[in-house]
Amino acid sequence: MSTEVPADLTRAQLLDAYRRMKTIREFEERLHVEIQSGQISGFTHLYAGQEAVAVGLCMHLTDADYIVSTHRGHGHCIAKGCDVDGMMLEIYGRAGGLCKGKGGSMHIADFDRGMLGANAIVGGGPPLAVGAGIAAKLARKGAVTAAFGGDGSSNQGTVFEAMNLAVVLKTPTLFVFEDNGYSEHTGAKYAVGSQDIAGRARGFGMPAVRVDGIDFFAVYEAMGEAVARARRGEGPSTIEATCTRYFGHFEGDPQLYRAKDEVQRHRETMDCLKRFRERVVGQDLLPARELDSIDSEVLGRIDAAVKKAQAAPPPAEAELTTDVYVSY
Amino acid sequence: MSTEVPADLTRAQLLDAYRRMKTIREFEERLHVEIQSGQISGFTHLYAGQEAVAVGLCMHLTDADYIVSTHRGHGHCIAKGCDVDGMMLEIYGRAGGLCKGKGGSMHIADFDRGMLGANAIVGGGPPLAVGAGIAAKLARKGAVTAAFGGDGSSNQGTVFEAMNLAVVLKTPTLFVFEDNGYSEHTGAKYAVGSQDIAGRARGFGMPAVRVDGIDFFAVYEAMGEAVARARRGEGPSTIEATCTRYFGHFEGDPQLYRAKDEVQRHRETMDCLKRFRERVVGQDLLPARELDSIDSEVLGRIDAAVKKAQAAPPPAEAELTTDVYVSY
Amino acid sequence: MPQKSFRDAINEALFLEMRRDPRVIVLGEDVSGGAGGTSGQRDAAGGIFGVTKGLIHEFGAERVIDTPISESAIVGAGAGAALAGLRPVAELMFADFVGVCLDQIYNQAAKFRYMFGGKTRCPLVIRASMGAGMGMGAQHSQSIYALLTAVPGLKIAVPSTPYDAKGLLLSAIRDDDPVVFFEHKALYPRKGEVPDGDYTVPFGEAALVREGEHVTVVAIARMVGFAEKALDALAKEGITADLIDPRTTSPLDADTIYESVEGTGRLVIVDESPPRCSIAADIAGLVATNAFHALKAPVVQVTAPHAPVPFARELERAYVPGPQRIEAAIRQVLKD
Amino acid sequence: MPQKSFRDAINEALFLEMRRDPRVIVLGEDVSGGAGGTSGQRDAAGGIFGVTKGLIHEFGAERVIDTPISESAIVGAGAGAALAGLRPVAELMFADFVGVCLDQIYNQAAKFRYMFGGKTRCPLVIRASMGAGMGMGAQHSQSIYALLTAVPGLKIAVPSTPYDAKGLLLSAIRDDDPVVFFEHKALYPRKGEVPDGDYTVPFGEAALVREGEHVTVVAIARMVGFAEKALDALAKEGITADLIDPRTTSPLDADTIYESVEGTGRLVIVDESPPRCSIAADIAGLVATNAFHALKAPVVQVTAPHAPVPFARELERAYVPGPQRIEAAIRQVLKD
Ligand SMILES: Cc1ncc(C[n+]2csc(CCOP(=O)(O)OP(=O)(O)O)c2C)c(N)n1
Ligand SMILES: Cc1ncc(C[n+]2csc(CCOP(=O)(O)OP(=O)(O)O)c2C)c(N)n1
Ligand SMILES: [Mg+2]
Ligand SMILES: [Mg+2]
Repeated sequence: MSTEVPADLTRAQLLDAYRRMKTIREFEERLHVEIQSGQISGFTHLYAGQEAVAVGLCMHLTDADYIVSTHRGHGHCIAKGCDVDGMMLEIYGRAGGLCKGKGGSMHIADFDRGMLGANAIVGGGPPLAVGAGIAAKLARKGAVTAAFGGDGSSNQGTVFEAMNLAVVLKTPTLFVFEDNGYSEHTGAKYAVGSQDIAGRARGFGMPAVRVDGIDFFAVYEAMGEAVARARRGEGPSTIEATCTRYFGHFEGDPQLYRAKDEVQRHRETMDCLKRFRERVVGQDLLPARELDSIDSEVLGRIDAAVKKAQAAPPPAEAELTTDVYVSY
Repeated sequence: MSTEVPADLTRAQLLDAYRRMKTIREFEERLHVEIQSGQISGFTHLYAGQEAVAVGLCMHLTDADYIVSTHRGHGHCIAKGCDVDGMMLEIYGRAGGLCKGKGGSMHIADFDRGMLGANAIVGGGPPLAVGAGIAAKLARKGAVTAAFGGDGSSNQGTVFEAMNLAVVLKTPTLFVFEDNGYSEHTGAKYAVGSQDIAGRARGFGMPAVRVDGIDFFAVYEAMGEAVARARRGEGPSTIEATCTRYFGHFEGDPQLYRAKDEVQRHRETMDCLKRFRERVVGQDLLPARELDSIDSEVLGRIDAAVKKAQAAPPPAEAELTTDVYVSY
Repeated sequence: MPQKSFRDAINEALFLEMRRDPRVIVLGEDVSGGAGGTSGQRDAAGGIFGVTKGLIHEFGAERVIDTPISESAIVGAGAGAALAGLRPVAELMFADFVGVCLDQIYNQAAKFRYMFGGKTRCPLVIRASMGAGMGMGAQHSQSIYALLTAVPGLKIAVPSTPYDAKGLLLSAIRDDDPVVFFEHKALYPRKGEVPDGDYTVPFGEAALVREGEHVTVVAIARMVGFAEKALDALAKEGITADLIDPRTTSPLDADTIYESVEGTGRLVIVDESPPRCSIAADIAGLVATNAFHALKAPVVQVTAPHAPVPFARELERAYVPGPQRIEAAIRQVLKD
Repeated sequence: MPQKSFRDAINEALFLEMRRDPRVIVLGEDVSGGAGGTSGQRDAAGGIFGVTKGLIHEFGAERVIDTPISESAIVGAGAGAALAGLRPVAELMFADFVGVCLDQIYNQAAKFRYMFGGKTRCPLVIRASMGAGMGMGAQHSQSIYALLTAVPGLKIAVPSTPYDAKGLLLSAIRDDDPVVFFEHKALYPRKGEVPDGDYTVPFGEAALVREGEHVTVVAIARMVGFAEKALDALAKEGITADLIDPRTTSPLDADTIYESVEGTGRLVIVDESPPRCSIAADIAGLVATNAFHALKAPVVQVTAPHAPVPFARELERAYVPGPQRIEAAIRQVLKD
């Protein structure tokens, strides 16, 4: 995959990409700490380590494009432009959350941003993305839709049905598989028959590539081709991006299935943010201090979001029975 | 594919194979006529035209091996050795049917023959075949299991889940896809994304071949390899067999989706029974009159089965609420 | 008023609404048929029961979408398209197939609005044929509306007449919430008066099919006609009943049932599905909770047995609650 | 008698039966865990709630089978293995996931024996965690036992104590019919007396948890403990009740409920699921039909609202029927 920085990326875009990735990282690192407080209930699946995948795609998208996400959705939300305060409030289950505190970490959505929702059912999202693709096709405005999923989701039948339907209907849909090597406590080496998710996609008749998910620029290029293809009306594509999750499957996971040093090694030698920084600074595209100032800006933004969430009131009890239906 | 007759087929086996194929053909041709009488209710999906696939597999199997079938199951049943009288009684919904008349054409099963049941849910069978494969593996007697399905079933998510699980667990399972070009009124050219079902199977990490399903000997060889592989404990395989169904999707289907002469052309030039006959007579393996006498023997057998079914009483009304549970 | 079949009434509703609203699409297996076939003829099926016949000729393959055999993708795509601004009508060839797509119905479409804090709507209609009586066996004959009535976020229609079928489907497509619309196979050929133009039948309003004194009979879908037969027989003896067709089980117009029971004091519920956790049980429970003091006798539930649907004609006939069983139930409740 | 947690009681039942019967296998996602991992350690999970912990060390990977995320294949493989002579225990990590595998449960396993004319048996057990209270949100917190209780051919267990959990699971695995065994997540840590050895609790026999005079309270799973709390509070005022835990909803021991209502004349049903077509409705309907004359007051159903399970702690607490609501319901039914 390319070690060159794609020429079409402007300075502003590079800063934007870094800011999004850094925001995701800081958001998750901070949640990992805050969760100890016991104020956040339920399952929280952190995205740290996989930032380049979400941002590498979403840099090509606008609010008119749709994504559907997974149980590990914080990164997808931030990459697609969801409000960080609203997300934090939602994860804390507070009034003012993006979903009024009724959804939680696994059900964050923001329809103004074309974020059609995180999904706590593995394989739940891809069929929805094909449907949004049908709508996009009819609207003829060149919008595209993308479904995120993990290596484990590539074993869920609904995902294959969605891939085949997208091919049959030629919907402008991207199937993005983030292969972080594990589904919960089980390795992809065991659970993914062929260990070749892109190959599965080709079996349904769509182009599919495998990219190094920690290389933002490689991801950006692969996504760019697939998005362009979809916008041209040439149908769906699959991108399999290999990456690593830095934390447990969910917070509290002792990770007995992992070699002790696995994550540490990745953090040191294969971190997508470090790589990005080395590349852009090394190639004199951005001065380090600009990235540093983004770092501190982001730190402040996340800190403010946490404080705001912790101070916020719970939803009003009346909310228990609202929003079940539109009409009553 | 081979035009040679596999050497390992004895004279007796050739006669047996022909008898099974002819029995299926006659069974279905006769049902096609009898159905006009209105005595048979519900959906009847006839297997005529695809005989070489079921028999090409089942010639390798014993009662200790398992198959799961589909809505188009009569041929699979006969090939696996189910009693023709019992089948006919079941299709007529009469007492004494293989399932007491409670199942019908789409739910024929015969556990003494290792026939685990026809299935009216497309994609319902393959997961069951993997499970039977788990049992066969634990029993260590070298039994194998096979799941039949059509081209249309290759779009149902449950089928892919089963294929992947079979690979992961290395179960002795065959996935047999009978590609007759249609799922109900829709062509495989439209509905099967890649138009390469074997390719899909490879995407899950198992060997897969495509064979000419009207050539009994080609099917027999391909199935033989897959069965041997499974018996050796080397895991699942997929066989995609192209073929043609001679009647509508179900009886009563006007077949508006088909070119007028499509079936007639196949019957004349690509009939699996004719091919078989030409081959074995042409190569002096069997004299034509032996096949002729099988023809008339089969004719009598089916005629007797129909008469028996028509004369049989319905199930006793008490059967309505029996067999819901084993224990009460 | 023109006489039309249940099938044609539904077909007409689809034509009218697809003309009126370009956001309406239809998708499912063989909803047109013939795609990828050798005759080149589209609309080769028009749905295997002919309900979507002709749509593709007027609205084209972009709005009348034939799909592979992939119910999870069909319903999920419908739900996703609804989130993205369309008003899809997805077809499940047989309601029994919810088994392979329930998640997209009950965890996805039904819950979006609530999970997402009221920030979206999912105007999806799922049409599904249901019911026994055609010898289609255990996996193609079920009446599973109770299973989905139980799901918060879904609305459920179970029409019994061509008039209601058309009016309820038009309401369903215009409704901003997900609706599952059940069509009893045995009713497709049934004819009734159906106006040509646009009209709607509201959800949550039961039809008082007949008014009477001695007993309240609640019947669903095909059972409404059977209940009428039973009441015709009893009329000769001067026995009359309020016959209530809820038309939608969610929302359920319980008030109309309560009011009737206040008057009659006796209740018979006729439901084609097996008894456990059924609509019959649901209504009996609601009345025992909310109209108890009006009851003069035990509620009688007339349902299928706790068994799958058998294939043999004679057994299937015994399985489905018929006029005789309904008549006997009414006589019994009057004795108590 | 030794005190054990609900979780350990189930784990013990699995150990005992796998030792006793070589045909018993366990399959599901992460039932062992660690397969394909970089630490090389198996049993890394033992089920995400730790219920299958340790099994793989004694019984090996051939009988303790980790699977991909493929619920239809998990349940279907379990059903197929059962047809082929094994007695599989398949795990659904969360009961909510029936959405992606219902067909294999309700059209396949449940119907085999009937469709095939009694020629086979399908001794499959499906274990599934259920229930709200952990902030797991709308798709991981449902109590859907009613949905499966409705299905002829299935048996349904909903244990409320460690003792019953062990005894019912041993019965379930030895049962020749398919069983869905629900485990309320909130009960896993709950401790109670559990004998070490082999014993069974029969299906279709309710537990009379408490005996009293004034009212009959029927509660399911976690609700049993909440009902006890409510009754403790009322006891101070001399209000006593029969507290009935059905333990299995299919078969349901309705007779024990009828007999109790004959004595008390008043019935309160406590069910964690939403009200429509629920077990609460089912039991209320059965009593209104079969024990009507014993009732002195309207049946009271205490259930969750007709809404998905909300995430926020405060909302979820309000969603689940608690001791206070149960107490209020009992006071109400005594007033009527
Ligand atoms: C249908 C379904 N089955 C199982 C689960 C439980 N579950 C939640 S996340 C997960 C693992 C998903 O693995 P993968 O797709 O690789 O995503 P990752 O967690 O690695 O991001 C599982 C099994 C679920 N939520 N939905
Ligand atoms: C889950 C499910 N969806 C749809 C159907 C309705 N149906 C029955 S057979 C059939 C076509 C199957 O096509 P194929 O798999 O090619 O088998 P063939 O009929 O050609 O033998 C369909 C759509 C069904 N029975 N089950
Ligand atoms: Mg993963
Ligand atoms: Mg076919």
